[in-house]
Amino acid sequence: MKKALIIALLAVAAIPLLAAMASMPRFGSPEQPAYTHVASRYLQKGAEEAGADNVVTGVILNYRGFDTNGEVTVIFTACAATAAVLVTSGSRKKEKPGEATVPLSPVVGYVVRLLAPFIALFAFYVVLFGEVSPGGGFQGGTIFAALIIILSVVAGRNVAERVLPARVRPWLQIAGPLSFIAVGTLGAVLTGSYLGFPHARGLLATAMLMGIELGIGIGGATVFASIFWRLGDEP
Amino acid sequence: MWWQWAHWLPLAVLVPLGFGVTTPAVAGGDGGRAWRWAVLGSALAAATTLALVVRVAREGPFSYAFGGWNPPYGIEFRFDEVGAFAFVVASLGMLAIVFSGRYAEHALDPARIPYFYTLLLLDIAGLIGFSVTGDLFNMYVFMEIISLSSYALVAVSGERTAEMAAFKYLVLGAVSSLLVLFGIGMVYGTTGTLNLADAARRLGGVGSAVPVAVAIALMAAGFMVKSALFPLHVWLPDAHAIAPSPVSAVLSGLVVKVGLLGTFRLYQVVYRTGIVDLAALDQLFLWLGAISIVMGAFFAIFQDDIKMMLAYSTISNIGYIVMGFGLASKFALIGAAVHIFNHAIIKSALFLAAGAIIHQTGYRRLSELRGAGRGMPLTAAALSVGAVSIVGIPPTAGFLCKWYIALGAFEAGRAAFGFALVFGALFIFVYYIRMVNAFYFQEPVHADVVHAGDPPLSMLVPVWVLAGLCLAMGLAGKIPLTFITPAISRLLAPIGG
Amino acid sequence: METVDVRVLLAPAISFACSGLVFLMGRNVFWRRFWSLGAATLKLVVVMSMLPGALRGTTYVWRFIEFTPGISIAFRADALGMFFATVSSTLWLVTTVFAIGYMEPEHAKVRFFGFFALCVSTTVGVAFAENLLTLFVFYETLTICTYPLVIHEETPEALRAGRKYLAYTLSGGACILLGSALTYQVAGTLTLSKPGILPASADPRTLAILFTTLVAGFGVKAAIIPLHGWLPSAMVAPTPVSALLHAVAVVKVGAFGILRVVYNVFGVELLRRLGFTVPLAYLAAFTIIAASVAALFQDNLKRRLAYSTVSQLSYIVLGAALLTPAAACAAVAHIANQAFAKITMFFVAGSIQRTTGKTQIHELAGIGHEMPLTMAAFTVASLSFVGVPLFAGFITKWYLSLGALESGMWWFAIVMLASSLLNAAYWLPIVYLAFFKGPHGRGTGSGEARLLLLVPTLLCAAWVLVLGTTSDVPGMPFALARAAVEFVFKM
Amino acid sequence: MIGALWSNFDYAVSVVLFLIGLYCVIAKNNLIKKFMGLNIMETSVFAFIVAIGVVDRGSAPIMGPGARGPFVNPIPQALILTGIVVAVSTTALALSLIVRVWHQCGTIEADELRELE
Repeated sequence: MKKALIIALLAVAAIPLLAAMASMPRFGSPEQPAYTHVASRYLQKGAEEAGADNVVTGVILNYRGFDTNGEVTVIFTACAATAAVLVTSGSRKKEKPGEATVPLSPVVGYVVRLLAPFIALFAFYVVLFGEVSPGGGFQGGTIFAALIIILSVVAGRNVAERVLPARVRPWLQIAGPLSFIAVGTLGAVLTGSYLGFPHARGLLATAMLMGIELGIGIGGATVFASIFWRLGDEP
Repeated sequence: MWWQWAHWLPLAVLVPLGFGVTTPAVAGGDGGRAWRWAVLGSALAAATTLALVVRVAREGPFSYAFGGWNPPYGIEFRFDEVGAFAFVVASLGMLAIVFSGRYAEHALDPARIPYFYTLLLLDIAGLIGFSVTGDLFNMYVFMEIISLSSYALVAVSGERTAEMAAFKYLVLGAVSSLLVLFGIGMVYGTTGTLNLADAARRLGGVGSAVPVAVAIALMAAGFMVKSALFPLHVWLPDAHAIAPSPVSAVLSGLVVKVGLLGTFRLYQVVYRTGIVDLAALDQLFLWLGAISIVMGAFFAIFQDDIKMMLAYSTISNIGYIVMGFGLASKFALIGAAVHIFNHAIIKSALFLAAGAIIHQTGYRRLSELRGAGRGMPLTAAALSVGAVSIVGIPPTAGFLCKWYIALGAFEAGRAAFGFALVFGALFIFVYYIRMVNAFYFQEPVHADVVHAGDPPLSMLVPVWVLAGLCLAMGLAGKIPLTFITPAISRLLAPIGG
Repeated sequence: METVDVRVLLAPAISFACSGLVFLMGRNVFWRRFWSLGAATLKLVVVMSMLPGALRGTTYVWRFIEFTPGISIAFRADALGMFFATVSSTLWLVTTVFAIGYMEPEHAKVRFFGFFALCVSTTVGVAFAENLLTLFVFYETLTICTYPLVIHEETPEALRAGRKYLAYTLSGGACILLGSALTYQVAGTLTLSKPGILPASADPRTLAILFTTLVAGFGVKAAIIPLHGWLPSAMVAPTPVSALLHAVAVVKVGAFGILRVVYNVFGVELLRRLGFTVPLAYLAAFTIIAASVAALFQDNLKRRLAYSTVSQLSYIVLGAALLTPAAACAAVAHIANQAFAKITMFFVAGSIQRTTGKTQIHELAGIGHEMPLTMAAFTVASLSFVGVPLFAGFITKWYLSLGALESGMWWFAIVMLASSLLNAAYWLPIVYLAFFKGPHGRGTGSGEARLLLLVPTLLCAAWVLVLGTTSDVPGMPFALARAAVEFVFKM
Repeated sequence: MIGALWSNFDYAVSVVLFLIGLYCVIAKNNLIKKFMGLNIMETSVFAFIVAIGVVDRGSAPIMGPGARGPFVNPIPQALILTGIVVAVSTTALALSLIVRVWHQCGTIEADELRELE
């Protein structure tokens, strides 16, 4: 009864939404305003202006770099938020791996150890080549975080934590926002506005982009791994 | 002049953001060091935003283009008079953080304290960013920073009810954010731009008004969940009452205003384009605002928990502001905009004072707190000043809103809503008078309440600064009113004028 | 002639500062009394120092702070305001003396004297308010400041009375707020410095709403029936507070507000044309009679006083509503006439209660032998209420009757006559009871009230006689009332 | 109307998904299922915004030698990258809260929790 009522209400809500969808500019049309207004400039000049062949990366880091600055802050906020919710002074980590799960087959351990360097390498590739191909800091960072999570499941958390030592982890977690603030301030000094990049497509601009990408990657990886670990802590 | 330096605007966000993210790393587990770091950060943020306020008062609105990309190609910060909310945010945030010093030691797990300050600072950074940004999607990003940190701050005390309240808040908050994002997507799809000013220009030329109208409806609905307008308020009372008191002050004074500021920005985009008739929305705001005033007051009467009562009173006050929006006449809008500021001050004063009392006595129910006026005279006096102010007794800050919205109701020819507002305010007095009675005029139940004594200075000073502001902002009401008027005039100026 | 003079600000500010000092240093008996009395005296001096100027026709003004754009919190001592301020500051001094004597065995004296001073500060603020918003600001502040006084006893009954008081007066305040907003909308100004600000061209229906909200708002404190319910309940307060509420501050503020609405917001000419005051006059007449009848049946002395107040206040309202110069004179003068007589009676009631513990009228048999001076004062006040010539009340009745005839509504003169008879019917039996009944020569042995209570009582009673005999002496308060009326009627 | 809706079929699908997610949020009793509903809503909005960026026969907007247009609109992709990160963050926080609720109450069914209060 209750469910039927909810469905009926949602169906009523669907009508205006669908009507709005029907009168949106036609899907896929090259004439739609979303394509002709701001985007057209990005597509025409983006590669030179923003200093990255991948225009999406150019938009993320350069045109709308400040959004990304906010975004890395959001990731860190999630990290601090989970910490504020989960951490207690009495909390201890689960010492043994896979305590509550079935013991892992040795094959899994062997394969993971074999693949780990390649996964790490791939993660760095995705980070550094985000400029010219699909990818970027987040994507690479996530892959790296996945590696750490796999390691802590397979080899135990103590092994995995050695990759991101607890002493520097608070600084690694904020690598994203810090690299943004550093590069943004450098941009302000060089070009007169925060997150400005020198226009010429030179070494400096590329280094700045790389710096941000690396910061995002390291920060993202650390944050995701930390959240994973914290979720597993005993309260 | 010093206030003309262009970089104050990005700094206003980056200072609390930078201090916020570095807090856990700098503190290294030491709560006291985290507190000092956070106080420094918020004080610098307040100083930075002050520069912005000075500039906007002298020169009018100004903007900052990130990365040197002119709008609509890059992200723009635009600081107008309403954006001066950023200054209110920074200064009230600073007071809340100062207040937290002793409070957190007592109420929170030591391991969480650095994260607590981080989240407070990020909340402040998000709020400042939200009030100054000129870009729709950037607005969403800041909204999410605010939301995430607020959800966590509600749960930070680690009590069971707190976590459940936080989850409820999170689900509704996330749904509302998605409604707003959906709306932003539709605006982008129809106009091709995310810049607010550019969108306002281009909305006039869109092919069909239907997506725009639906986008406005979605965004307004999302914002109204964030602002807890009746009947979308269900998350608020628990979340605001259970959170630690400085957090309640920030949530109730500042964070609920996100929806109102968002609505105001929405108005700035669509008001003058004429593509959508906003009369229906105005009508809805009027009625929901009126119902909110009455229902908030009605529920508050039955609360014994002092913070629960304050939380319901927030719903009433949101009702005032939304009703001001709905009246849509010049006086009403000015009154509503000023009340966004004033309510922040008053409600922070109330929550901090209530927090100090709870901190000192350990009781939070009015029936247990009898005699608190004798035990902690200065704190109880501050709470009474706040109560008088929020009810709108002149010449305190809360009165300005009542006066201006009453003027606006007559101006708009809708006297009935003026009556609803003014008599609704009386209803609110019923429960504040219960509080005053309990504090001063009823026989104490617990002897320790009478001997509690006023809290340490780090708590008392913020409380009294805010209580003093409740009085000062009323007496010097001309200052905020004249300050905000240009923004409203621009909003209402005829097209092409 | 207007003069910028800081004294208009000082008058309310002194009591305000005094209340702050009482709160700060009041735990010490000496300092509490020192600041209370010192400020009362100082304020009286300040107000009196403006009196000669005011009698010469000077109006003192002072702009305190611009509250909202275009509307300031400003003070202006015109003749009407000066009259009210003189009355209230004189009475404050005597009431303070009386209160010091009366409150000795009570608790929470710091709070009491602190808020007491605040009340009078706000009353003078109302008197000197230059515009409707300033008036409203002080009107509402007064409501808040009286609350702790009303529930001073902290009994459940007192709390209930306090709630009732707040419910009535704050609703009234809400009405005034709306009325002021509408006034601003219609007239574009809120000043009270002109004889009427509303444009004659305004829509009569709007003006009717405006008149209703404003009069209903002030009518709550002026206790016009059916808005009087709070007043008898508020009798639980200590006697000096009742005296203050009934004679000086609260109710008079309501009556004063109605005078301001009639004379300075609408203006006599506009109201004559619109005819709104006719129903108000009937309501006032009804209140006069009905409240007197109700008073007849009260055995508690303070409750009888309360109903008498309800009745007497409507004299002022009626005087305002008749819209003739003579009636206006009566209305203004009655602010003082009623105040002194009524405060005498409250002092008597308080003295009896403190000295003998008696509160009911039937207990008063023979009290005149115990406390002859006190009861003599009571007799003077009674005769004034009855309207015997040479007593203050006669002046009011005389001019009010003149006004009724002037306006062609002679039946209101009959109301005056009936009211006199009723007053006689409920006051004189008490006098008779006190002096001619009861145990001769053998009472409770309480003797006369102590000097701190007796002296203020006698002073007030004496002043009732002075007011009643000197209405034509230049330089006396009545001259101010005349000046006020001349301004209002543009004579 | 129907014809227009058909040509904007992709948008319509995201509306339907959005409402399905909303249904889960409202009707489901288990906190995790509620949250999964929220994730469905998030995905639908992301799908909607990404769909705005689609251009007929467009390719990825990566310039460089040999790249040929038309390219799809890069802005929605950039926005949604941010959106996804926000969604992940919200999910992380929600899961932490659910974990805590589980530890403290021993259940994550909304009705049982309501009884506990």
